[in-house]
Amino acid sequence: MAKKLKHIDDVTIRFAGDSGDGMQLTGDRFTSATAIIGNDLSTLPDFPAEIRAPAGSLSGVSAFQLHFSSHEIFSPGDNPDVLIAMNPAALKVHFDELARGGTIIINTASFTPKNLKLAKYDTNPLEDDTLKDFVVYPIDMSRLVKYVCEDMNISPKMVERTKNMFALGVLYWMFNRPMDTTIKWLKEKFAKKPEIVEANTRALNAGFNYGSTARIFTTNYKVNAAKLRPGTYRNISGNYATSLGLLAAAVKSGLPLFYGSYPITPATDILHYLAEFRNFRVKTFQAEDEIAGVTSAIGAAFAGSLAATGTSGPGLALKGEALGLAVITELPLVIVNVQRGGPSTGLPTKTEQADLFQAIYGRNGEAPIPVISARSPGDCFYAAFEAAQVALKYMTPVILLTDGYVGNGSEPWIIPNIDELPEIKPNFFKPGDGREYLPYGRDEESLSREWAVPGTPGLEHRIGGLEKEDGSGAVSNDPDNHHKMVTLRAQKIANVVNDVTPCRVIGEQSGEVLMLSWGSTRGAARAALQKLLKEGKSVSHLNLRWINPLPADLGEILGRFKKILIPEINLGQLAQIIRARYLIEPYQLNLVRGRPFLTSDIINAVDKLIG
Amino acid sequence: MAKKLKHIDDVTIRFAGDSGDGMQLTGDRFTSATAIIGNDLSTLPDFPAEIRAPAGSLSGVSAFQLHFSSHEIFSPGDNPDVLIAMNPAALKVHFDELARGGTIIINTASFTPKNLKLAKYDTNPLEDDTLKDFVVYPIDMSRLVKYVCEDMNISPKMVERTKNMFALGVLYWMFNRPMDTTIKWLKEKFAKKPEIVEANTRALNAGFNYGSTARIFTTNYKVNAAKLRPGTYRNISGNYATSLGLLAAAVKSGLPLFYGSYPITPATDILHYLAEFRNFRVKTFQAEDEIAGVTSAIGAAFAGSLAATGTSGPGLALKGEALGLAVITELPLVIVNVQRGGPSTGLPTKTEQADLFQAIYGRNGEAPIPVISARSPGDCFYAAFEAAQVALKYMTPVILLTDGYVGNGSEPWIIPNIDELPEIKPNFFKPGDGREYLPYGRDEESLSREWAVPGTPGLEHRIGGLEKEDGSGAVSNDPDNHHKMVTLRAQKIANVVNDVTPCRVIGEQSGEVLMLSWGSTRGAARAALQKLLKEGKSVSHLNLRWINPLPADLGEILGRFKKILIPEINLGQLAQIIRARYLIEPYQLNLVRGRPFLTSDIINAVDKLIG
Amino acid sequence: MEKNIKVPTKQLTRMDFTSDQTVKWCPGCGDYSVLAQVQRVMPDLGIPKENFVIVSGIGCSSRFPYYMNTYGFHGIHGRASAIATGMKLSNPDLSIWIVTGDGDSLSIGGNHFIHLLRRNIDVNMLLFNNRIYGLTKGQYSPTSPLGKVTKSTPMGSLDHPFNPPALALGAHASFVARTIDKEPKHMQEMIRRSHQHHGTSFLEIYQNCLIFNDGEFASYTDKEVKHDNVLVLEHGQPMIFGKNRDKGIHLAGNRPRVVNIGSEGQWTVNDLLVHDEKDWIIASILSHFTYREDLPTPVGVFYAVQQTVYEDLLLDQCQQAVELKGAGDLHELMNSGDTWIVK
Amino acid sequence: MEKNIKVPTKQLTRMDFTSDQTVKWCPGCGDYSVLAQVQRVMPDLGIPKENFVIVSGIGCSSRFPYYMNTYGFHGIHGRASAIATGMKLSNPDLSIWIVTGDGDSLSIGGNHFIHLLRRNIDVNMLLFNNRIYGLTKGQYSPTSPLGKVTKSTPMGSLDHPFNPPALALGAHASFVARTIDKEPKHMQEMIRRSHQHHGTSFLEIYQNCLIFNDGEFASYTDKEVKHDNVLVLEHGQPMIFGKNRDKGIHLAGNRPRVVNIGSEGQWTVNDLLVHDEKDWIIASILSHFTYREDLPTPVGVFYAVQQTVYEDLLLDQCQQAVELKGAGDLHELMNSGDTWIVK
Ligand SMILES: Cc1ncc(C[n+]2csc(CCOP(=O)(O)OP(=O)(O)O)c2C)c(N)n1
Ligand SMILES: Cc1ncc(C[n+]2csc(CCOP(=O)(O)OP(=O)(O)O)c2C)c(N)n1
Ligand code: SF4
Ligand code: SF4
Ligand SMILES: [Mg+2]
Ligand SMILES: [Mg+2]
Repeated sequence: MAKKLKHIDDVTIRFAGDSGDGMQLTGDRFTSATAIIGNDLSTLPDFPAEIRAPAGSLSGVSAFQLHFSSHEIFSPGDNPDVLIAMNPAALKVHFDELARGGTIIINTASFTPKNLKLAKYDTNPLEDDTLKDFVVYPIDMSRLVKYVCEDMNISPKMVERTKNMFALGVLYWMFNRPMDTTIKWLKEKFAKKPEIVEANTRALNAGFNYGSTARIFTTNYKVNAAKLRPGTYRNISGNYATSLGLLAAAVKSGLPLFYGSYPITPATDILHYLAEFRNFRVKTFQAEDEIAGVTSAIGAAFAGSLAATGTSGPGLALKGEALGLAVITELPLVIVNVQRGGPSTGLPTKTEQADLFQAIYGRNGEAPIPVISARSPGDCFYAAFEAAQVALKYMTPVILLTDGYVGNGSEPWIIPNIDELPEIKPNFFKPGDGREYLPYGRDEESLSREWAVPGTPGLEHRIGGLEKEDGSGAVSNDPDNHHKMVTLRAQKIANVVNDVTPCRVIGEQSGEVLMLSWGSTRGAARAALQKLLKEGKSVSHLNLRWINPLPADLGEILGRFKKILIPEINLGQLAQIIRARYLIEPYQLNLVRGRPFLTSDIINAVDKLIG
Repeated sequence: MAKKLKHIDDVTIRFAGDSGDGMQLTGDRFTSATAIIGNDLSTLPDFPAEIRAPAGSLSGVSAFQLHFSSHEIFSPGDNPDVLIAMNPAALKVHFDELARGGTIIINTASFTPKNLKLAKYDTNPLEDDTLKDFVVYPIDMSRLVKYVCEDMNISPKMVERTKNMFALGVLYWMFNRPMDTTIKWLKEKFAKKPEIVEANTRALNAGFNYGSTARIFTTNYKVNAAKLRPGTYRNISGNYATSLGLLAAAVKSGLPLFYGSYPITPATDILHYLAEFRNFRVKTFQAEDEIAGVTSAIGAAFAGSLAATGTSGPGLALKGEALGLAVITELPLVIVNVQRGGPSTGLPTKTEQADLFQAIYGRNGEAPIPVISARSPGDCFYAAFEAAQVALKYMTPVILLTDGYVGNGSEPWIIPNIDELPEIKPNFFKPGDGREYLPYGRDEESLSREWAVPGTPGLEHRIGGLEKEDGSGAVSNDPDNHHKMVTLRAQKIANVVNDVTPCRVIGEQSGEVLMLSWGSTRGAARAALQKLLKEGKSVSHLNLRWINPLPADLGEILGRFKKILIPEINLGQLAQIIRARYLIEPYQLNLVRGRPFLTSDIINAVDKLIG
Repeated sequence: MEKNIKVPTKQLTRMDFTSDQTVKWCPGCGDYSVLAQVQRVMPDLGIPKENFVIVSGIGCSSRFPYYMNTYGFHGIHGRASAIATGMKLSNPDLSIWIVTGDGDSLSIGGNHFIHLLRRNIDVNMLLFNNRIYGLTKGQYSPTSPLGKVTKSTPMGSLDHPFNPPALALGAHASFVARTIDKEPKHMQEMIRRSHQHHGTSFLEIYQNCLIFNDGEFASYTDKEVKHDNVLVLEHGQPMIFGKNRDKGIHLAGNRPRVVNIGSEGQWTVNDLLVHDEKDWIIASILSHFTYREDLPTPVGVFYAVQQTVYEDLLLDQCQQAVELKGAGDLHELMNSGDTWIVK
Repeated sequence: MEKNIKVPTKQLTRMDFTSDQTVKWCPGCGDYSVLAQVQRVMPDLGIPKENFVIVSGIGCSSRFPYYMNTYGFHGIHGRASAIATGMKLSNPDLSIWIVTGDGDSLSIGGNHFIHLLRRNIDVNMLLFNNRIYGLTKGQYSPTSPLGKVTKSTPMGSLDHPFNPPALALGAHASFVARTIDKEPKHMQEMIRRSHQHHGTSFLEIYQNCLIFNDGEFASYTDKEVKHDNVLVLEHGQPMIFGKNRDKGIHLAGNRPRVVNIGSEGQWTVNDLLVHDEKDWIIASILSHFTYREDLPTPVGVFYAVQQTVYEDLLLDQCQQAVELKGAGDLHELMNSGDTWIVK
């Protein structure tokens, strides 16, 4: 039977299986192959808080969603068109969100009575009419991989483990993806274990061949390359982009990079990545706790490094006191906070945007800190770079807010040309023409103080956490000096507005509804915009990058729209800030479910506003 | 020469001297004697951050201001009428604030060339015309005390130390205060050192006699008792009142009191006071740090205590992460934060109101906590009691904000009748009628969960920092459950509004200007109101007690005034909250000088508004 | 102030201590064994079930309380000791068990760890030492040996590991012991001893993390070699080990070394160091065996002495205060000092 | 990766290290002596002034940096060790001196303290132990003896004190020493030794707080009695002390005791323990003399051994990485992995 090849524009697939089934890896490989074809794409990994919850259990399901397209896309997609369910629990957990009429590829071997029971299925969904509205491909993957590896001398457990490669092969056939990068990757990854390379490659090929020969499959699909901006691309995750952004800022400022951090989900990968950059003389320091993470970074900043620390919400809470020290000593420092579900330990592997208040306000006394957010995985690079620029120019800590979704998610990314990135000039004191060094002397325009680094003869000075005299930096209890210093520090941070790019409104520049998002919610909002504009609705979109200070033109822009809608994965933190600043009443959309907004969530909210 | 006795209404005196001169003690004694006479009074201790800065230096000056009156007063007074300057540095530091024409009592013995130089006086102010606009009483106190102790067998150093008692004696004569309480106090305090009692008593009497006989003094003053509310009074400091308030709540709820804390200025005294209550079975625990302070209290709360922890700004910053745990485990806990100058170590011995943001927002995730503030030293008792009431009723941490001024300052206080204080019923699970214990089952109205304490058979359960299922409290990753729980927790805290007393506006109930203050700024604002009303201005005053949640009627009240003025010792934290909540534009008065507002600061600001 | 001694009203069983929650550790994780032994020992301790509290921090190991059908508190990272302190001071009748990991109690929680020990609060600590951060997926921990290659140390770790018993002894611990996940009987004995000790009991448990650090303790658990690598401590007994019980520890000056006490050798049992649980120096010497190639790893009770217990003294103070000042009377307290009446 | 060895261009003097700030400790405070000795020793260490950094936490003692005309950083409470760690890793050429108090480094800062020691970062720590919280006006500290009556413990403290050298040794310290504020010469020697040690040098300084804890160390400083109460340690020398140098330390089994080596006694110098700075066991035994009535208090170098130093290994890794992968090339790194070109 000849198979049909159909051109389609846009697909969302979700791999789901047990924690041990290798779904994250499978997703990663499909992403790579898809990126190389030139589709635009966006991913959403989703794994349990447990390392390996009980096999077959609902809480042990690990999933990876991937949205790819022949046009520009912004979000990992709402309802998958294709679900790969490696076991009953995976089917149970993800079934509800599958697009009606969608495709389900199932590993039937795992649909044993025991697994069905663990997944709380009373009857086997393969045998009742649960799946009747879907296109279902039941495949006994375990048997098939056993078959292709029959003649190999490897353990049955090992063979069983290759079934994710089989599934991947099927998908490669189904969506016409090249297999070579995956095979190359297998070879590199398991260089020392050729039998693993062999088994997995066989499974992968078997899956592909199964697709092309098995009678059940009648059609496969082609998704053309998207018309993306020209350039050299790579696929990049947010946490890796953050790491590169910090490194680039170090290179561009000529400073050594120091990163002091304590592991915490979902920020730990930044530590892992930076630890690989020893040949850039990057010094990573796995500290004993978050407090040592940030205070070691403060010490490194004093000693002349581009210093950074990274964490997630509970860790940022622990760093609050030390951030006050960075504020009053006016040292450059980048604090990356990869937000996760709270409060407290909360939902450690899930995403959220609820640390905005903490970033802006979470310290004793008047301790203003600039806060910037990243809107997508690739954007983490630029946001980190910009955070470092501001930190070094204004001599201040800067908080970069990303989140679990952006940090773990990935997208194709044009590799920037290093030479085109701006040089960064640290605000070092330049001796000469008899200028005396005043530790708290200030640049008239920016109000930044000058940096003098231990080891430099003649610039010996002392700073610390006590209030200090304007100019000299000597400890001072003078009431009026204190008021002056509190005001100066606030003004300095307000001045950062001069380095904040003006707002960019997508869509009409005035009108009915403006969606005002920040950080990673940009993806769902832009996707919603696309659809809404197609429907001819009067909607525009603005995504905030800097939240402290807010861009100078924001107030004027907000005034041009009748209604402002602020979607946030919290209970309205940006909304509160906007209300206070502009005395307007925005509409809020707050869904705190540990995951990014669906495009439809936002569309529905806008539809309600437009009526 | 016969001396005149003059009746006056209102006096502010300031004792100032070297850190070693015993000024705090002298002030305390004068306060006691004044309280017993029945004057209304208000005090403001002011000491350096150093234990004992170099003798004679400007930074080593320690001062104590006391305002007393025959009518009701609210603040420690702006410009002292009388300054006691024990050395040149004390004169130098405090001279500027003295009311023109005021009185200066000086210990001339300390006006040596060395001390003059340390105080940065080029010429001796006693000899030039520096003091020409003042009534000056130069007294060689050191010589006089030496004279009266001549026949005693004590060291010259000890004798010299009694000069503060001499000064106190002069003041007692000048303002007609009784000496017996002071003599009694000396006897108790130095019970084991009769020679010290003797020397100090002699010095005190000598001062008094000097006043009554020395030719330089022509007049003394009488300040009649104020018409205060009837009752039994004592003089009380804020930190002591806080301690009593917590103890009273423990007694009234039948719970043992646990207080876990790490020393920090200006909160440490609460630990000291509570440690004296062992006979109430109060358990104080000096923890290794602030984190252990709060987490030990959380453990004690789980185990069934009325648990509290106390600190100041930098310590609150360290407790942020643990407070999130208290929020999600929904355990009752009182956190006292005695605010001081920030950011960072800042001005540790000075007062400020800049931890409001931190109290409301300083945690990861959506972690709402009720915040109450105390308006005066005596009010700390009621605020602490109320904080405990709300904590126990709603099963929530509650933050009580006081500050260095209120904590160390004192005022006469009607001792409440214990029997009239409300009983507190902890929200314990009551077994029986077959009700099953659901750790996260909720009271329908308050949304409070029920408390079950280890040691109770049959109610074994597990809680912790991970998100939990509504009702059962089992760990849950369910997206919709998370949204629900985040919302429930927010709603529960919003419900506290039902226990927040309606606002009390002093002055007209509507009109031109409303001064909206919070916490300790109430004193200066009320004092300003008094004067402004006398001048016939249309001004009213409202002091906020609860800031989270805000009282239900606040919005409506704000709407009744043309202009709202918010004076705060920060850069506008309450103002920001009011803006966000009510979308109005208040006027701000922000002076961050490490000290309470002067009445005149507020009067000037109001005058400007009224034009 | 007397404590309330309650005893169970019925014989408890392992099932009484098993909660309804599915255990979510990786299959084969060493944590399972600890759970099983605790559930086996607790019913026999003579303590009513409602008086047990399990308190933990954050980490794989710290999920423990959910699996025990007792009162339980899953704290925040590193703070279990401080939480337990507040609980015990608040209610000294409780039998409190801290469950923690090497990261939880020796990295972020190091300060509470040493302070708990020096205060000697009567709680029990089970430290699951897998020499790795499990829950965050495999970074080196403060007990990982120098040079450990992990995700955060791709070229090897740079710092000397803590030696938990040595650190505990340095912090004035009154009870220090070690056991191994794969030795259920020994573990049960150690759990029982921990319970019996009045004061803070510190029990280190070598625990295999088979996902991120498999085999770290293989030489102490593999049947083939373990007897040659593990020294089982017994109070009052000479330190003998080896498959054929033919090796022992001899102290030459201050230097411990292994000697053969085989029939024809120069050494006999009399040359061996005799273990004394009450001897701080011996315990210190033993604590330094860890990470050394030439010496066996001791398990058992290193040290156990009676020292004053914080909450005992606290209760005493309360009692004394009552005797001295009378039971607290709030009315009296509030009306003390200088008071005056306005009519 | 080589460090930059710079030497001063001129002979430095004490004045070079004196800042223009008025010293604000209480008159008579032991802190003055430490300041004086540091200012005396530093000029002779062969290090250019600009390479010194003094890092402190919060406390009376932690005001130290303001009085030194070097680079200085007055940190937050308890974090000096962590701040210093970042500085040293960032610039290993610096000579970093941590100044801290018993509260600062053993109470709130205890965790950073033990981790600094185990990492063995080449910085020097001067711990001013006055067994009290000075700056907050007199609460008991983790080194105050049991039963200490202070403002926060009106009926006496309830917890066993830390023994700083014992804790340091338990945390894998490579250099542990003690001196006394009133012994300027000895202190200078100890400061010099701290400097010479490669790795973390931990120097405990008994310091009298005459306002809140006057006389705590009187028996070690009063001329009359000090020789009978202080044991001055010297490497390779028998442990002799006493006004007439007639007492010594004898080790009976594992138990140290004082013996008389007077002319007619049963003991001679040959029976005495000989100090060996490299012997961990001896150092441990010595660390336990503290707080004991029957043994003298040791001062001097308890322990000094060479161990790998964290930042040395870090620099090595950087060097190795460059050798292995080539000096980092950002363009190359960014363009590595799977890339594709869109035209
Ligand atoms: C404040 C904070 N920082 C970091 C983390 C992340 N974290 C969770 S568990 C853990 C370490 C776990 O190691 P260990 O205590 O050894 O437990 P194991 O998982 O190995 O049993 C870390 C770093 C956290 N939850 N909270
Ligand atoms: C986070 C924080 N907690 C508490 C304090 C208050 N505090 C300042 S110094 C100090 C203890 C000082 O004791 P120590 O370190 O022994 O120094 P000393 O004053 O005795 O030299 C405390 C508790 C603080 N500044 N910051
Ligand atoms: S990751 Fe390791 S420690 Fe954690 S559950 Fe799995 S095997 Fe156990
Ligand atoms: S309080 Fe004590 S430690 Fe602090 S400066 Fe005064 S004497 Fe020194
Ligand atoms: Mg571990
Ligand atoms: Mg101290």
